Amino acid sequence: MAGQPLQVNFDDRGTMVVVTPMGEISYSEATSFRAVLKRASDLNRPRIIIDLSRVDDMNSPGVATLVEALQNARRNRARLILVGITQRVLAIFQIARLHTVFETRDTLEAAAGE
Amino acid sequence: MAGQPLQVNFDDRGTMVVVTPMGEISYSEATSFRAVLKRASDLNRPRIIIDLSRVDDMNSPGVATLVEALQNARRNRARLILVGITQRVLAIFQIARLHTVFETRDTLEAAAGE
Amino acid sequence: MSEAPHIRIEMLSNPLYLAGARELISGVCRRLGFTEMCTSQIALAVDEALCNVMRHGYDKLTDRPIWVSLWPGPQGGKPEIQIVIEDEARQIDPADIKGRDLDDVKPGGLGVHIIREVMDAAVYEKRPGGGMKLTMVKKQPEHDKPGGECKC
Amino acid sequence: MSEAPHIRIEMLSNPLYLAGARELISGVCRRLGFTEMCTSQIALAVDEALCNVMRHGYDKLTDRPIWVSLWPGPQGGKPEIQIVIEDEARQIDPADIKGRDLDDVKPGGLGVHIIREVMDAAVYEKRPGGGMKLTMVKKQPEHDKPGGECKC
Ligand SMILES: Nc1ncnc2c1ncn2[C@@H]1O[C@H](COP(=O)(O)OP(=O)(O)O)[C@@H](O)[C@H]1O
Ligand SMILES: Nc1ncnc2c1ncn2[C@@H]1O[C@H](COP(=O)(O)OP(=O)(O)O)[C@@H](O)[C@H]1O
Repeated sequence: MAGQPLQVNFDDRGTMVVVTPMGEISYSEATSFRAVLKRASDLNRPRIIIDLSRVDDMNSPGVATLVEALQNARRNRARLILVGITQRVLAIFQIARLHTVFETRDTLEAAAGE
Repeated sequence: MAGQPLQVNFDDRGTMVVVTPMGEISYSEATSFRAVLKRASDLNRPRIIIDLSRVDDMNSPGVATLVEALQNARRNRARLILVGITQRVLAIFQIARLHTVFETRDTLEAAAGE
Repeated sequence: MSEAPHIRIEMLSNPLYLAGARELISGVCRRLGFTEMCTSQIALAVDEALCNVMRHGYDKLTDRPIWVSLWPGPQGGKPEIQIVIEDEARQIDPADIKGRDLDDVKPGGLGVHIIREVMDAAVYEKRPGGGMKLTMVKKQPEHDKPGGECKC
Repeated sequence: MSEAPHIRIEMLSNPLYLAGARELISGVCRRLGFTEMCTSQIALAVDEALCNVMRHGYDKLTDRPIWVSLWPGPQGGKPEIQIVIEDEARQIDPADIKGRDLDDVKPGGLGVHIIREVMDAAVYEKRPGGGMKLTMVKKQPEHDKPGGECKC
């Protein structure tokens, strides 16, 4: 639903942290979303899972926060996994040729297992 | 999906005719939808079922076509049944205080049975 | 709310653009914090008003101008919006713009009724320079749960 | 396409109105017959362009004007739209507006790339009276199934 403000769930499971944004991640939401991702990164968990299944829209400031999170994760030797990418968001990743850069899983279970 | 043009399926089953509009029924669609309803009425079937489950938006010109169809049905001693009204369309019926005027059923099966 | 509108649409009186205008209103209202039910009722009212300008004001001519201007209420409090629709169409006595008696079930005559029912205020005026002006105001009602029915 | 726009938004440079503008574009494009995928890519390009005006042109000031004007292509044929975005912001040499090399994965620098990738044409100019002007054109591609991916 376009125009809905962003909400972000944050779930620290000890060995991993699951971040679940809900709504759209565009210009006005990028700053607060970046802050949540920073908090997730600061926990130093070996695995950071970002569940995008409830993100219905994203634009380049949103994409940028994810790229930044990936770079932070690499620096900390953590694994960053994107889950449940919708068609709409996938299209943006494809245009930005980023769909091969991220590790992705279809479901949260798949990303949390292994 | 707002802005999608209207498509209407028309199914003459002998004892009844089922009309299934898909999309939105507003100003620009009302004329063609009225023509389809007229065709349905002209068949003189005892029962006319209008399946609204795939109508995602409607405004007063759309509502007017349904009221007109109801009046035609009454004149021809036919039964007109509305099926699968969405929350959104129901809200418009309620504002127009028309939700008690029409005979309604939840499903096509319920409307086609009896 | 007397300064310039925060967002304004200038459109031809062509039904082709009704969906776009309605969607802009919806997008803005959601972002202002209106519930989904309230948002779609505001969009419906605007749609009805634009249809009436096209059908009655401009007699279905599709190349005439219509302006839709939006002012959000003060941020932070309950969502609020003022919407003004202006045209250069035939002028009509505001007293003659009225919905029909709803107990008399017949096609048509619903648009004005919907506008008045949904909005907190809806005032028609003749514009000094020609054409009509409709000013509508809507506040998010107190007791309205997200996703619930809007006591509009 | 030199006559007045068929529909035009005049908005403040406030991110509050991005969703509304994007939804208007989507509503119009769908109504013109663009596929859903193409529609959302056009809306994305407009969104990116508006974000850039707000961030780079107006340095995040939220009370400056932006105009978005739409002209549909000739009706009947394949859907087509021309979109022009204008501002009164700081002028910049059009040659300096360029996306970054995509092989260099880093945050930012995607907006201009997305605009150029999605649209058939995207031309930046300085407006004679001050500010910038971006003219974009998009035609629905031939081999594009409804609901399918748009070869944008
Ligand atoms: N923008 C307008 N310009 C001129 N007349 C209008 C306008 N809006 C409404 N009216 C008048 O008010 C009447 C009631 O409108 P409405 O309730 O929408 O029902 P309907 O359009 O079906 O007649 C119209 O028939 C018309 O005479
Ligand atoms: N409307 C604009 N006004 C001024 N400069 C712009 C505008 N759009 C883009 N630019 C310039 O082009 C560069 C690339 O923009 P973009 O690809 O959107 O990436 P980013 O915004 O992340 O830098 C910007 O950094 C800016 O210098």
